[in-house]
Amino acid sequence: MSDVATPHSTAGMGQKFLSNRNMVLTAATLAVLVLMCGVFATLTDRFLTVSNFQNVMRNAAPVIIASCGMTTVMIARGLDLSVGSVLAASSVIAGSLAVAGVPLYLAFLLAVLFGAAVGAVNGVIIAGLAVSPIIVTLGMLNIARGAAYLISPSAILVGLPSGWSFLGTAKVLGLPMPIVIAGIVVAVFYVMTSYTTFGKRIYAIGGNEEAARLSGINIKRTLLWLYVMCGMTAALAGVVLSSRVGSGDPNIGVGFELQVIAAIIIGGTSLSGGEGRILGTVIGALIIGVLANGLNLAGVEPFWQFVAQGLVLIVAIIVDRLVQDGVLKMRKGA
Amino acid sequence: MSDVATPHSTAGMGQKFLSNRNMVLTAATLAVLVLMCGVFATLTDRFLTVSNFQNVMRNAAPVIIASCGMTTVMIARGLDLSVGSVLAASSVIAGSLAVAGVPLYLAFLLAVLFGAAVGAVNGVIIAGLAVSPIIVTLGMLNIARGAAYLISPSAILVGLPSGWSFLGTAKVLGLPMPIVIAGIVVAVFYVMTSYTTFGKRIYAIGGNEEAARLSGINIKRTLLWLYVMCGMTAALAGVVLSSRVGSGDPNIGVGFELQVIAAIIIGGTSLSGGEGRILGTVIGALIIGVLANGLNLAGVEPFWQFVAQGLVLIVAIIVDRLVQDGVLKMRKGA
Amino acid sequence: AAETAVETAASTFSTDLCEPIDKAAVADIPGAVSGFTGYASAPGMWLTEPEASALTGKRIAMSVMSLGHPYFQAIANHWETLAEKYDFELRVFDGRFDAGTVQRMVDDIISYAPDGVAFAPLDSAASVPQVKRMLDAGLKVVTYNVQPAEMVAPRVFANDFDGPRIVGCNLARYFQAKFPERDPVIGIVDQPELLQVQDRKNGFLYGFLSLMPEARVAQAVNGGGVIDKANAAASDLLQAHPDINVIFGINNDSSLGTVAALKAVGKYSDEWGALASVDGSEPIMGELGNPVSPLKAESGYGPYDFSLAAFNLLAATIEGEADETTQVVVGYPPIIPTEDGIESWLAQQYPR
Amino acid sequence: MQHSEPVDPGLSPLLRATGLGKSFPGVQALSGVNFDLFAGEVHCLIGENGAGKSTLVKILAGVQEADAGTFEVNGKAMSFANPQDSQAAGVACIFQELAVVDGLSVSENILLGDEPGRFGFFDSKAADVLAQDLLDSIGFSELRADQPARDLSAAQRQAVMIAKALRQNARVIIMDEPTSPLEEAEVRKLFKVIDRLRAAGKGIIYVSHKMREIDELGDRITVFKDGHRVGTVTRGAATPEDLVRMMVGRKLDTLFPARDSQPGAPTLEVRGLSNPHIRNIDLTVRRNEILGIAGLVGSGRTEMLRAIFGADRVSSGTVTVENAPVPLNSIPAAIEAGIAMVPEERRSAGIVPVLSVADNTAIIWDQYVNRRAHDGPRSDAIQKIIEMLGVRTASVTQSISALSGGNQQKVVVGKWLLSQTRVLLLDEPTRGVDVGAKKEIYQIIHDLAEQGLAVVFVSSELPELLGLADRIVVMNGGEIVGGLSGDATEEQVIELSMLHAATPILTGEHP
Ligand SMILES: Nc1ncnc2c1ncn2[C@@H]1O[C@H](COP(=O)(O)OP(=O)(O)OP(=O)(O)O)[C@@H](O)[C@H]1O
Ligand SMILES: Nc1ncnc2c1ncn2[C@@H]1O[C@H](COP(=O)(O)OP(=O)(O)OP(=O)(O)O)[C@@H](O)[C@H]1O
Ligand SMILES: [Mg+2]
Ligand SMILES: [Mg+2]
Repeated sequence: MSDVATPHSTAGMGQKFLSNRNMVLTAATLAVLVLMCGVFATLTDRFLTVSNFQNVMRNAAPVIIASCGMTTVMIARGLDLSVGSVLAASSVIAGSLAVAGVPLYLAFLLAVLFGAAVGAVNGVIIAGLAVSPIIVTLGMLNIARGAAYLISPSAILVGLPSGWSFLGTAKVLGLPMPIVIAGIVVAVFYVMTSYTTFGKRIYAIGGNEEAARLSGINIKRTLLWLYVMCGMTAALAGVVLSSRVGSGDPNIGVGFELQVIAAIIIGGTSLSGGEGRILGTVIGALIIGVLANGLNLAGVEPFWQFVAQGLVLIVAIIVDRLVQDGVLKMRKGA
Repeated sequence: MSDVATPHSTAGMGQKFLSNRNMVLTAATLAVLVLMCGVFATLTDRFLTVSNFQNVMRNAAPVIIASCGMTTVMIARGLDLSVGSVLAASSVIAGSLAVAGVPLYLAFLLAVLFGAAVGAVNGVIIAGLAVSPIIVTLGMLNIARGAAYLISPSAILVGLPSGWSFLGTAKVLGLPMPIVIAGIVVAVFYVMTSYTTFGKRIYAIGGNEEAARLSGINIKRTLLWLYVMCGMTAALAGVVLSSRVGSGDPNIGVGFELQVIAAIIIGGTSLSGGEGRILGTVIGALIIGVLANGLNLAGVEPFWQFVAQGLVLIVAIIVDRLVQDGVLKMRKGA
Repeated sequence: AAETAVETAASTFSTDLCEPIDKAAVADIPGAVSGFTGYASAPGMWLTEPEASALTGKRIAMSVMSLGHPYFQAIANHWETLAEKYDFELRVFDGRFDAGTVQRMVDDIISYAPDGVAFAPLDSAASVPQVKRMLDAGLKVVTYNVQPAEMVAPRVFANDFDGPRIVGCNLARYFQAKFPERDPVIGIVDQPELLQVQDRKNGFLYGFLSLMPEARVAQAVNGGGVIDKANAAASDLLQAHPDINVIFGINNDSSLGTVAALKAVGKYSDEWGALASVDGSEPIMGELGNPVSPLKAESGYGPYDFSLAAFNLLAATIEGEADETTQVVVGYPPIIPTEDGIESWLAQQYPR
Repeated sequence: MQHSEPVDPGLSPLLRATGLGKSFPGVQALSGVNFDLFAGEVHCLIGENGAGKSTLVKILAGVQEADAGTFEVNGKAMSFANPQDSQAAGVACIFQELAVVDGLSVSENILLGDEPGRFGFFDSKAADVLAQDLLDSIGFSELRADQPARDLSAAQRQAVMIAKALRQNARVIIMDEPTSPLEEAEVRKLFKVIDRLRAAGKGIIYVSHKMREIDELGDRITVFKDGHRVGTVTRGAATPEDLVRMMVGRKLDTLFPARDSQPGAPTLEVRGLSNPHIRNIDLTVRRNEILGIAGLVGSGRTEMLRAIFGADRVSSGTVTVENAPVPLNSIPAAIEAGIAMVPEERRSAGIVPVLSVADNTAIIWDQYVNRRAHDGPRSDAIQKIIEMLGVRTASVTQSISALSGGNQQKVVVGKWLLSQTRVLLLDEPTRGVDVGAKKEIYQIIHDLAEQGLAVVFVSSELPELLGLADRIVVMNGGEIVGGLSGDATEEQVIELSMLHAATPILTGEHP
C-alpha cells in the first residue's frame, strides 16, 4: 500500500490535537478562575497578595488531595461519599496513635492505611457485588463517622507531640507544606491518569465498560484499586488538615464530600464517567476555595455569602460551558 | 407467521410480565423493609405499635413527598441537590406570610409556588444550557439556604395563626394529615409515571435522550416541568414539615437531599436514568425512616448508631440485590 | 521584671460586669434576642448533689445537641455518673447538631415513653413546639442549655448575653493593660444562623466596647462552629484585616481554629493581640494558662453545672415541685487564668 | 431437503460445537445447534433477524453462557465464563454493537487490555506505531493512530475493532455484520483483509444479511432459522435463491415491488438549506414518489435528512410541506407538519432500550394526539403495526432491547406509521435487516408511497436504491451534485458519486 502514513509527522499532529482538546477544556475552567480572581482583586486589594495566595492554597489543599483520588473513581463512573468521614476518622486515628506515643510518621502512615482499608471495603462491595456506589459509600460515611467518634468522642488536643503540626504548617522552600503535599499528590495522579496503562484503563471502564470488559480488563480489580486510592487520599487529606488545625477531631469534614464532588465536576469530570482531568479538578478546587476566601475578604455578609456562593457556582458553570463551546467551535471552524 | 404476537392474549400476558418485573423489584425492597422491621420488633416491644407506626410514617412523610418529585427527575437522568434548602426556604416563607396575616392556605400555596419558581430556574438553566445539574442545584442549594436565613434568621414562632399546625397534626379518618398528604402525592406521581404519556416521556428521556429527541419529545420542556415539580414537592414537604413542627425554620433540611437520594436509590432508581419506581422510592424512604427510629428505640448507643446505620444501609442494598437476582433467576427458570 | 501575659490577664481579671463609659458606642449593639436574660437568681441549691432523688428507679431520656462535642460529651458522662449513683435507667439521644434529626428524635423520645426528659434544644424558637409535643404526650420535660423562647417547661439555661459580656469586659481590661498604645480592631469568628450565638457575639461586643468605645469591629466571618471551617474562616479574617488584634470565637472550636490560623501566619504570640472565647473546655484551658498564647479571657460553660441543675430540676418536676415558671440560671462563670483557677474549673466540670 | 455436510478427514476443526442451546424468557434463541469451523475457511452464518446468529457468536466469545451443549477449540473442551477465557483460547470477536471507547485514542483502543510499555507506563509512541501498522495492514492507513476515537465514523470504528482483533493474534475471528456501516470501497478493503486472514490459516465466522457478500466470501454457509441450524452448504452448492429459501422457508419472488403510480404534486420542497455540514440543498419530493439519495460515506446524506427534520440547526433555507412552510430547527414542528425520520443509528438514536416494544412503537402516537393515523385503543393500534411489519417479539410489553437488531428496526419504522406522516425520511432503514424483512420493508415503503407519501430514502446499497427509487439524487461534500432517473445503472451512480469527489459542482435543478 502506497498510502501508508508516515508515522511521525501525523503522530505529532494527533498528539497535539488530543492534548489540545483537553487543554481547551482545562483552559475554559481556568478562564473562570482567572475571571473570578479578577473580580475579587478589584473588590479588595487584600486578595491578590502572596500571603493570600498561600492562604487559599493551604485551605484548598485537603480538597485538592482528596479530590485526586475521587476524580479517578468518578472517571471510572464510580462515586465515594465517604471521603469526609474517612478524613475525620483518619484525623482521630493519627491523633490517638500520636498521643499513645506512636512515632508521628508511623501514626500518619497508619491513618493513611486505614483510609486504604476503608476504600478496599467500599471497592470490594461495589465492584464485587455490582451495587450502587452511592448507597455503599453513604453507609460507609456513617460507619467511618461513627468510628471516628468511638475512637475519640471529641477533639484530641492534649498530649499531641510537638511535631504534630509539621505537615500543616512547616514550609519547604518557602512553600507551605500542605501545598507541597498537594502538589506531589497531583503530580502522581496526573502522571497516572495521563501516561500509564492503568490510567488508560480507568477511562476505558468509565467510557464504555462493556468495551473494557471485552478487552480483557479486570474491571473489578481496577475499581477496587481506585476506591483504595480514593480512601488513601481522603485519609491523607485528613492527616494534613488535622496537622494544620492542630488537633485530631472527629467533627471535621462534614459536607466535605460535596465540596470534593463540586470541585471535580467544575473541573470537567462528568458523573457519567469516561471523561475527566486531574488538572481540571485542581482548578475546580481552587475555584471553590477562592470563592469562599474572596467573599470573606470582600466583606460580604455571611447570609449573603450563601447567595453569592450559589450564584457564582452557577455562573461559573455557565461561563465554563460557553467558553468551551466558543473555543471548540472556533477551532473546528479554523 | 406463527410467532407474531396475537393482539389480545399476549398483550395481557406482556402487561403481566412487565408489571411482574416491577413487582419483583419492588418486592425485593419491601423484603428488606420487612426484615428490618422484624429485627427491631424483636429488639424492643415499643417498635411494633400503632403509635410508633404513625410516628415513623409522619416523620417519613416529608422525605416521601420530596422524593416523589426527585424520583422523576432522576428517572430522566437529572438530579436536584437543592431540595433541602428549598424545604427550609418554603418553611420560612410560609411562616413569614402567615405571621404577616396572609390567610394560611394562601401562605402555604405561595410557599409551594416559590418551590415551583426555584425548580423553574433550575430547569431553565440545566435544560436550556445543558450544564451539569449537580453544580446548578448545588448553587441553588446555597442560594435558597441564604434566602431562608435572610427572610428569617431564626425559627418563626411568634404570631403564627392557630391553624398553622393543621397540615402537620390533624387527622383524617384516623390517619395523621402528613401521611394523607404523602399518600396523595404518591398516588399522583404513581399514576403519572405509570399511566400517562408524560410518564413514558420521562423514561424515554432517561433511557435514550437522542431517541427521545428524534421522536419529537420536547426534552427541554419536559425537564423543565420535572424540575418545577421537584421544587414543588420539596416546598410542599417544607410546608408539611413546618406545620408539624409548629414553626417556620431556616435551619431545617440540612442534608435532606442525601436522605432523599438514598431513599430513591434504595428504591431502585439508578443515577444513570431510565429506570425507577415511585413505590420503590416510598419503601426506600420508609427503610431510612425505620432505621433511625428503630435504632433509637432499641437503645443503641449514639455513636454506635452511626455504625449501625451505615451497616444496615450496606446490608440492605446487598440483600435487595440478592433477592432481586434470586427471584428474577427463579422466574427465568420457570 | 516584666510580668508575663498570663500575669497581666490575672491581675486585670474581674468577675464583675462593666458598664459602658460611652453609651453611644454600644447603642447599636442588639440586645439579647434568644430569650430570657434577666434572671439573676443564683443556682444555689440546684447545684448540690442531693441525698436521694425522685429519679431513682425511673426511665430517663436525656438529649444532647451533639455527642461529638466535648461539652455534651462531658454532660453525658456526668449524667451517667448520676444514673449510677441514684440508680435510674438513662437513655442518651444524640441530636447530631441537625434540626431534622432533633425533630425526629423528639418523636422517638415520645415513642420511647420515658418517665422524664432532659432535653437540649438546638434552637430557642424551634424548640418551643418540640417541648409542647412532648408535654402533650404526657411526658415530664425539663430543658437545659439553649433556652426555649417561651416558658413551656422548667429550664436550666445561661445568660448568653451577659456571660460573654464579662468576657468582653475582661478582654478589654487585659488589652488596655497589655497594649496601652494600641487601638483595638475586632474580628469575630461567628456562626450566624444560631440565635444564642448572636447573643454571645453581641454580649462580648457590648462588654468590650463598654470599656474601649474606640474599638472598631472589622468583620464577622462564618466559622460554622467547627474547627476546620473556623480555621479557614479565621485565616480569611486575618488576611482581610491584617490590623485585627482582637478576636472573639463564639465557642471553643472557633477559637481553636483561630489559634491554628494565627500559627499558620506566624502571629501566634501574646504580642499579636488578644483572643477570647467562651465554653472553657479542656484544650482551651491549656491556651488560657499559656503565657505566649493570645487567648486571655474565657468564661466557662460548665457541663457539670448544667447536668446537676437539670438533674435536680427534673426530679423536682416529676415530684410536682417545679413548673414552667421554674428557671435555673447557670453558666458563664469567668475563669481566672491562674493555675488554680484553671485547675479547679476543670476538676469540677471536666473531671478526668 | 438434504444439504451436504463438510467432510474433511485430514483436519480436525479449529472449533466445534455440539448441541448448543440457549433460551431467554419466552424465546428459545438456540436449540441443538451443531457447528464447526476449520482453519483457513470463512464460514458464513445467515438467517432471519432473531434466528440466533448473534447468540451463537456471543456464546463463542464468552459473553453469554449456553444452557445446553458443548464446544471445543482445537479439540479441547472449553467453557468460557468471560471474554478473557475466550481470548485466551484464541477466539476474537467483532461484535454487532461496536465497542469503542470514545475517550481514548485509536491506538489506545486497539491496544486496550494489552498495552505496550514498561513499569506500567503506557508507551504511546510504540502504541501508535503498532496500531498504525495494523491499520495499514487492513488498508485503513488514513486513520491516524493517535486520533481521538470520539470523532470516528462508524466505518472507522469498525476498522479499529478489526485491528484490535488482529492484535489479539487470534486463530478464530468472528465478525457479526461487520459491513453494515461500511461503504463499497471499505467493504472491498475488508474483504482483502479477510482473504489475507484466510490465507494465513485463520478460521473466520462471518455473519451477514448481504447475499452478495455471502456469495463472494463464504467457503461454507450455515443457515439458521428460529434457533435451529437449517443446514450447511459449501461454496457453489447452492444459489443465493436457494439460501434465501432455506432462511425464509419459502421462495421469495422479486425483492422490489413494481411501481404503478406516477409522482403527483410536490409534497416536500427544500430550498437553499445550509449549515456547517451541508450547503445550499434544493430538493423537491412529490406525492407517491420515492427519492433515493446516493453518496459516499461522509457525503452529508445523514446531515441533510437531520437538517430537514429539524434535528440539526440550519443557518438558512426553507422547508415546505404541501406549500406550508415548516418552522426550521424544531423536530416537533417537523412532525406536526407530517415529516418523519428513521435515523441511521438504531441503537443510539432509534430505540429507547428501557422501554417496551409497545412504548417504543407508540412513542409518536402518545404525543401527537391530533396526528394519530389510527383511532381506537392504543394497544390495538400497536398490535396493528406489530402485525403489519411482522415484528417477532415474545410480547409487546417485552423490553425492546431483547429484540434482534432487525426487529428493533421494524419498530423504529413502524412508530411513524401510527401518525399521519406525509414525508418519510429514511436513513439506511434496512441496515442490519434480514432479507425477508428487507423485502417487507421495501413493500411497506412502496405501499406508503402508493398511498401518497413522499419518501426520501438514503442507502449505501445501490441495488435497493435502484430497485426502489423513482429518482436518485447524488450527494457529495455536503452538496447535491446531480440526479439520475430510477432506471439508472449502478455504474452511473458510482461514477457520479466519485466524479465530484474532488470538485463538487452546484446544481440547482434535478431531473
Ligand atoms: N438478552 C436477551 N434477552 C432476551 N432475549 C434475547 C436476548 N438476546 C437475544 N434474545 C432473543 O434471542 C433471539 C435470537 O437473537 P439473536 O440476536 O441471536 O438474533 P440474530 O440472528 O443475531 O438476529 P439479527 O440478524 O437481527 O442480528 C431473538 O428472538 C432475540 O429476541
Ligand atoms: N461534525 C463532524 N465532525 C467530525 N466528523 C464528522 C462530522 N460530521 C460528519 N462527520 C463525518 O462524516 C461522516 C458521515 O457523515 P454523514 O453521516 O453526513 O454522511 P452520509 O452520507 O450520511 O454517510 P453514511 O450515512 O453512509 O455514513 C461521519 O461518519 C463522520 O465521520
Ligand atoms: Mg445479530
Ligand atoms: Mg449517514
